[in-house]
Amino acid sequence: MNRDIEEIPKERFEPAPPNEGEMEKIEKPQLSFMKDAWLRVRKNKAALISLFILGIVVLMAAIGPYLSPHDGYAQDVTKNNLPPRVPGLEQIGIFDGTQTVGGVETNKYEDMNIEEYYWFGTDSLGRDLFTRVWLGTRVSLYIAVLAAVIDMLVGVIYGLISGFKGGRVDNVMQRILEIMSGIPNLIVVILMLLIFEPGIMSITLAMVITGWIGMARVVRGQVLKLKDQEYILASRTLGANNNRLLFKHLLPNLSGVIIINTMFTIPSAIFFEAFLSFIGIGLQAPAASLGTLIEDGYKTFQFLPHLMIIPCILICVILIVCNLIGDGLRDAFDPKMRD
Amino acid sequence: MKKILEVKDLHISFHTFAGEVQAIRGVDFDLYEGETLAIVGESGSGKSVTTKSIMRLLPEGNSEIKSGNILFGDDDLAKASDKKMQKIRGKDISMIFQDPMTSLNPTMTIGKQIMEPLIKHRKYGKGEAKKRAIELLDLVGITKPEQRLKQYPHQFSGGMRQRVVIAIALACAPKVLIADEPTTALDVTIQGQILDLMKELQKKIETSIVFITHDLGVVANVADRVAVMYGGKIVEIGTVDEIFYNPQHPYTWGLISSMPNLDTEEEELYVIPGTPPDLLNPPQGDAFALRNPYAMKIDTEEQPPMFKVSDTHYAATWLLHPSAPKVEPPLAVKERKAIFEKKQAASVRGGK
Amino acid sequence: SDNSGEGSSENSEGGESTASGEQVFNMVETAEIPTGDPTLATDAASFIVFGQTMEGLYTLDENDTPVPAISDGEPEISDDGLVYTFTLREDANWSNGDPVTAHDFVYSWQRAVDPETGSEYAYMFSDVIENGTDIINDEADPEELGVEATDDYTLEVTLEQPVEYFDSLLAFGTYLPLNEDFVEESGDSFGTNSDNMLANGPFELTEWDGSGLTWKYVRNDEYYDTDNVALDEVNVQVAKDPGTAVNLFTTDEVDRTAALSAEYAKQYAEDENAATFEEGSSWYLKFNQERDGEETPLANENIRKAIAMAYDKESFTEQVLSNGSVPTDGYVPRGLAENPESGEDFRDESGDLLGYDLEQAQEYWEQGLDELGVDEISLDYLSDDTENAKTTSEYFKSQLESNLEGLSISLSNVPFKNRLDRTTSQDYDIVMHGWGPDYLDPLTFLDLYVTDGTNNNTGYSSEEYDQLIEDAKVTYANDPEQRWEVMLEAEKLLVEEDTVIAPIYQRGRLTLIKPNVNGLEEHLFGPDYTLKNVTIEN
Amino acid sequence: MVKYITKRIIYLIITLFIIASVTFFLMKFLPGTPFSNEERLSVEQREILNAKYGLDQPVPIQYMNYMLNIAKGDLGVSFQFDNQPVLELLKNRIGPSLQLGVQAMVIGTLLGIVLGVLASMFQNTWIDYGSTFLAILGKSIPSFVLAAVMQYYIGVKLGWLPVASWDSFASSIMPTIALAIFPVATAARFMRTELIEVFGSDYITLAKAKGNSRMEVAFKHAIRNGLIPMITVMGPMAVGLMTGSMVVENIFAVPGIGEQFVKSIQTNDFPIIMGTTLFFAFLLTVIILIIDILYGIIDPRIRLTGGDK
Amino acid sequence: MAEKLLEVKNLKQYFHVGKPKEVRAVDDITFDIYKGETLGLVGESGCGKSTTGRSMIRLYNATDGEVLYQGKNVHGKKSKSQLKEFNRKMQMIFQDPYASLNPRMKVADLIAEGIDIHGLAKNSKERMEKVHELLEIVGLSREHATRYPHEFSGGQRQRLGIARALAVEPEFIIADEPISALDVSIQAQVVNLLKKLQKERGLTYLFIAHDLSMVKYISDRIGVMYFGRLVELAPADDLYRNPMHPYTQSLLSAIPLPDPDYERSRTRKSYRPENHQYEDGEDVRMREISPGHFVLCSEKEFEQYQAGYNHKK
Ligand SMILES: Nc1ncnc2c1ncn2[C@@H]1O[C@H](COP(=O)(O)OP(=O)(O)OP(=O)(O)O)[C@@H](O)[C@H]1O
Ligand SMILES: Nc1ncnc2c1ncn2[C@@H]1O[C@H](COP(=O)(O)OP(=O)(O)OP(=O)(O)O)[C@@H](O)[C@H]1O
Ligand SMILES: [Mg+2]
Ligand SMILES: [Mg+2]
Repeated sequence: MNRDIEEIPKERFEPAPPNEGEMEKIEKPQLSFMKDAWLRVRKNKAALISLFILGIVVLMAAIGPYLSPHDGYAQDVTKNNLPPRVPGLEQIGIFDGTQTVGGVETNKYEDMNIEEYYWFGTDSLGRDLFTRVWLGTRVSLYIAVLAAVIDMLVGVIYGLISGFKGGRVDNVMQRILEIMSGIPNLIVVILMLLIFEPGIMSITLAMVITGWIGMARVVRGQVLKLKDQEYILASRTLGANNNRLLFKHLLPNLSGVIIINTMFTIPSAIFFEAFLSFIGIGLQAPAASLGTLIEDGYKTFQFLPHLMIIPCILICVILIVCNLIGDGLRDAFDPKMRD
Repeated sequence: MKKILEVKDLHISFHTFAGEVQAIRGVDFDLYEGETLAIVGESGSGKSVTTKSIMRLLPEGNSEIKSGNILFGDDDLAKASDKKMQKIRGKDISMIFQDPMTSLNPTMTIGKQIMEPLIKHRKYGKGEAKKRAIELLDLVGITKPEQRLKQYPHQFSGGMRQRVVIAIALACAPKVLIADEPTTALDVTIQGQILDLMKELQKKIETSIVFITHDLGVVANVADRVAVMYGGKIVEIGTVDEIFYNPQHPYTWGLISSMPNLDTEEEELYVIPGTPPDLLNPPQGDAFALRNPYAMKIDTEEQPPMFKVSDTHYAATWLLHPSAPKVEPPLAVKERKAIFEKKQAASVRGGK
Repeated sequence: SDNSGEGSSENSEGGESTASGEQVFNMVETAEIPTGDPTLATDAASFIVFGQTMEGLYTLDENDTPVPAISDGEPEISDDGLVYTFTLREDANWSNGDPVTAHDFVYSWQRAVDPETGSEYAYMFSDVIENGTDIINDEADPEELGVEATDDYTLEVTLEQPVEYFDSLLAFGTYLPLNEDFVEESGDSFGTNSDNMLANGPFELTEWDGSGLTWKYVRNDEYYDTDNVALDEVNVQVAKDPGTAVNLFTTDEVDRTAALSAEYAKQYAEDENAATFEEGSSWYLKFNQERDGEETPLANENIRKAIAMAYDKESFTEQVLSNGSVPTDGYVPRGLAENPESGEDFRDESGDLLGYDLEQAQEYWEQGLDELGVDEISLDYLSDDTENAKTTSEYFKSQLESNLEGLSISLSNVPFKNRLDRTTSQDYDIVMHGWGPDYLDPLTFLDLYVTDGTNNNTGYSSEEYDQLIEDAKVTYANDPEQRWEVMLEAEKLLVEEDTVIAPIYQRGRLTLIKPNVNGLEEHLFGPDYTLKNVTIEN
Repeated sequence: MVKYITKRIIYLIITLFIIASVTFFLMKFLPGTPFSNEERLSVEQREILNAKYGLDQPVPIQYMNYMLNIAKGDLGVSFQFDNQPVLELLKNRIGPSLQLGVQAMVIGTLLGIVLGVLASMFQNTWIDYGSTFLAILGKSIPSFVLAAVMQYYIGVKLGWLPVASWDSFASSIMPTIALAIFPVATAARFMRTELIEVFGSDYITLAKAKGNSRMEVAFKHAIRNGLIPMITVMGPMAVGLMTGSMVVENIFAVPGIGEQFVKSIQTNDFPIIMGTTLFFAFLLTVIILIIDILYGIIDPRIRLTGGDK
Repeated sequence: MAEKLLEVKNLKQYFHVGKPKEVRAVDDITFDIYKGETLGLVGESGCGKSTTGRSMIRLYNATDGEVLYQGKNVHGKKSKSQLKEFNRKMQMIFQDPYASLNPRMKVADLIAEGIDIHGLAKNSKERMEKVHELLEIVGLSREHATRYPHEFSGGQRQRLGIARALAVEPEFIIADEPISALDVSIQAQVVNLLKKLQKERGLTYLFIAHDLSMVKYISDRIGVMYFGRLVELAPADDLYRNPMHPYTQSLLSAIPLPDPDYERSRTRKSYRPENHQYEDGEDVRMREISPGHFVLCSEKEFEQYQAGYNHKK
């Protein structure tokens, strides 16, 4: 080896060209925080697939009801309680409109000479379940998103003020939170719904009454942590006013937790709406949400399982993907998990 | 002197989101009985990874020892089984970490934590272990050890916690003690006490120490030999005097001259320009080339081998190649070299 | 009485005989027992309990005919029909061994009318027993009630006016006797759990904690006719969810379900274990003509008629309810009363008054709209929030909206009590109303719609109608034939001519019952069923 | 610590006071009276009864009486069950609810912890994915769906367990499972995150450096540290259980408080609604209080410094 | 060096006043800073160095005492414009190069923050020009303006922090351990930059650190703090040659120097506050032992110290 070294030609030992500019150069491509987070989410396959599925669900909630030739509200009791039948699939023996009634397998479509296809079957009033499921999804998503957004607004504002003002203001606001969180939210919601007629708005508002507390807590905690960060101090020494601190510094840095938290609020709001429907204080008929559909279906679950199972699967899918996306976002935003 | 540990051509990579981080790219060194080897180098140069790999404590899952050997006695620790490693850890080799505030289990009494390795490796009974734990606490200078045993870490100050960690590390009188920046988080005064304590204990227990730090002052204080790491490699290794008074590698030069000492009066400090290399895409040639004011063409093309300076002193820089032009090291280094030469002259004369 | 969507429920039996040949019957109920105090009882679940555990002067036989029970044979009735003298049987005992005496009736009845007691069924005495009304209105003392124990076993009852259906009242829960000593001793806790109750009927209630989901009836050995009671024990379990009830039945844990909800009824209609029963309750849409002091569109007769004829009752009962309910074009249910002479059922005789006729309906509708000068009407539709009620409302909304152009219906499904409140305060446009008999006479239905009747709540007021009812009540009190005629006339006026209400169906119920259970008697009124004669075959 | 507890108890009382007041005034807005069919009563009957229930008094006096009664533990009389004091009704129903709640909590938490520990120990292996998936499923499947499906398949189709009854331990199995999935999911997810953090901490590395095996590290060092914060999710879990119990008890015909509460909602039995509300609120605040105190006792960092958190 | 730029008089900064966990982070300290000089502040962790700096720049409201900047009290009530003016004159550089830059802001916006707040640029072009100029001053290139802070190394970030402070053209800069989080090889970049800027712009620094050799290199005078109090204040050379207060001595004896020979002969002194044996009510305050060299001591100690000082000289 030594010999090899000896034989290195002299000219290679000439000084290398100066590289002044190179030294401070940043090799990596430019990445904003959000882009960086997105890259991380993208690496998380579960979250990515979930995002895709959620996209489909949202799309279907928007256009699904128009895909079916049937109207979700039109009743035809002569065609009620039909099992699902899908053209194409029926050939391979699933979704072929057969159903077991009193232990005997029959094909209701054939028995009743029904030509149409009801992809998800019909309910007890003969309404097309396919349409209703997507209408219900729309309502559920709407309630959930609305609740999540209001929660977010209220929670973020409360948390920001509490954490940022600090001192006595924070103290008082914290006491209020502490007391409010001692109130079981379920009960508040139920009481509210006993007073206001259950409708989309009242259900949403009832959920928001206690729903924002979690967000407020998280935001306050983060603000307390952030506001002593040196970059905030730096901005203050530059003479920044509170608005600047809040909107330029705090909020952008809170966006991660806010997004994550909101992402987790959505499934719990969907869940809660379903729960309310299930104990009988949900939406008023004929408005349908996934919750009311499940409740309806539950009553006849044993012999018309499709009425419950289809909305159930949908709700589970939504909840699962929202949770997975939430997880993915948390991993992406949470600096602790970074590597 | 007997070699107790030999690290040979170690390569370690991490698999991350962004790609493969080649954290260690061929590290070689030996550790002798009873000596203190200091490893210095800048952040991210691979000091911790090297030492953790000796204990095989690299995070499971994303780290990989790509090649190389870590010979300890008859074993190659790079390939040893988990069982084997469990026997060695805490008994033959133990470790002290940087942050005393987090390296003790917050929910376990100090006593239990000290007794654990004793019970484990020395097969002590409870009573015996406790007695020994008290002795150990006493040894590391904690007063009222009996009471202290029953307390939890949060009741100790940072300096005391580091003493406890040292007590744990030394419980089984290990052959090798690895200290990864044991004093970086401490105040200078406490750092002094801990350093003194370690030196004193080393004499008593006759253990070899691998001491990681990036504080050259600390190195000067504790080390017998020094390894300088840069970009996942050891770029220079030698006795403490050789490194401090006769450094050969331009990075070592930079390191030494960029620190003012108490007499520095120059208007400007020596600066190593630029930033450390990106180990995701390590440069083809010398990792230091980009920041090296003495860089030659070959530096950007080929990695330099270790050139021997003396029996104990090696450095990986093309500047040591016979064909390389002679360069002027920075002023501070020249001053040091002057001292070194004087010393050598003296020792030669004295030797005669 | 007012029927809630799923108010009446029943249970049956099944019989498993144990090795010792014990007759045990297990069944399901849909609701807890609200009270064990017959005076306070207002709902089916309670009356069912008293049906098994207590007997009054009369009781209902398997044909719903009132027959003497504690009364030893028919009473002596004075010629003016006002004074009844009952001789009580001397072998009747309370389950604590005390004899059942005339004083028990006096005590119970006085207690019921005493306003302090707050019995909601006290009105059953009003206009029936002398001074009943005054006492309830706190204008007379309870002691002044026209009932007297001339000795331990003789009871003399003085009526306010002759009452054709008095015997059926005597079989009603509020007319049951109470053991004064026991009641007074129990104080406020009387009837709040099975320890604070006494039985004088075939069974004793046990293991009821006041709000629990299970209880038991066990044979009452003190009962005078206990030798004819086959069952030793009846286990009752509440399953509010119809699916659960069916599950219990199919796994043989119970021998009888309560009435099945529509979906289940449909599913089990052909089941070999299914048993249907036509209940005595009549269901109809009730139109509010005056809301917040203003006339509603429903004040227009054509609009009312249009709506009343615009829905398909047949497919409703068949496809939506399919629980044995039958469509009806009249108000008074079948099976309630018979022509005193010919024995023809009131319903049959009165005939179809107002049926589904789409063309006719649309004609009326156009006419009504013209008269009102509008092309669109929106109406509130009030109903219970039970499963059946919700489905029903959706059905009616859809039917009415699609059959009558320009009509829009907004639904409000509220709990039973809310519905009552809103009905009472006339805070609705259309309400789905069900009414069950308080006694066996068409009057229990027709009486509702007299001017300012407590349950009128429609703003309907017709002198003619009031007169007909008055005639039936007073004028022809002692002339059953004439009385019958005016009642037929009244129904016609109410439904066909004035269309105050729009008949839909007479409710039926479908239960599942094991084939080895015999002798379960179901009733149109009073307790939904009695178990006294149930036997279980093995 | 004592000061802290006193402070917390004062909050608890304020919370309950607010809840009681709010429910009282809400009730005043709502239709409904102690009489199921008010219109049947004569005016006089009604007046007498109103006087009996104190409903003839001005609202502030009623409010005061109500509050005083609550202080005495008197929650009023049910509308739906004549003459039955609400407290009595709650007492009758508490047993099964408590049994279910405790069973679900204990089983759920233990199982959840096991899953969480496994997932964190075998991070990024199929064990981890499996347990994470289970946890997400548990969080995502509404308990009533699970209950209905179980009742049908396990109870009816397979006949393994009683369909709906409350007389033996066997009858509590399915409701317990239906209730337990929420705590399982919560505990598993929490434990996993917590443990992953713990496993990454220096003291775990030190524990490994002492020569502890994987298992020893996990059981002697990590789990305890992961478990301590676990206590903090018990509160939300308890709330989740309360919610779940309402439907699960209904489906399995368990004579519990949740079942009764749902019925009361459906029948507008306001005294029971109020009583249960107060009771739930009380239970919840007490549970949270106990949890906080427990946290202080279990975590030496808080215990010994008496630090307030 | 005659002009006093800043006077700190009996400054006290307590936290959680009146509560059991009261912290006296800064407890009655007095010193002056002269125009154009660098005053170093050293002491162990938690002794109140940062708090002193932050009180001086109004990040905290002082519990007691005053800070006079060019004779005007910093903590007094101020109008908005006065505040702004003050904020332009005094700036701060922070310790943690990671925490001191908002991760969600682009470098250009970070640096321009002061420009934006004080309206120092007429239009966005001028603003960008200033940003580029500042970047070049701290040795970075204009391409960096569009990057986010997490893409920079520690030393680069610290220079961004300096650029941000410079944007408002301050006269006085508090540097709170600006190099302690940096690698040795990079510290020099920052220190050189600070020195260069001082020379070019006549800046005055309060330089907080616990690395004594660096402090000595950069500072003209050095103050030593111990538990919220200033125990010694002297010209840099004088402090090293004649450390009088036992805490200073122990501190100096503990600093390891990159010189093996020196280290081999090092002996450490430990400091025990109880050794002072102050009596109750004894007047312990800063006393001038020799011109410009102040030590916290009692009358008795004062004499000893003076004796010792002279002796050493
Ligand atoms: N778990 C890991 N995953 C990915 N990369 C890692 C991991 N641990 C270390 N590295 C990389 O390995 C390289 C060497 O790291 P190491 O911790 O050994 O540096 P160091 O010399 O100890 O630095 P410091 O002085 O900051 O402790 C760095 O580039 C680092 O990013
Ligand atoms: N905002 C605050 N609230 C309460 N206590 C504080 C606050 N800031 C600082 N302290 C306390 O004041 C004391 C002095 O803190 P300071 O940060 O000034 O020390 P320092 O000398 O800068 O230490 P270091 O070298 O670690 O930066 C410490 O005990 C610290 O805990
Ligand atoms: Mg390291
Ligand atoms: Mg500081």
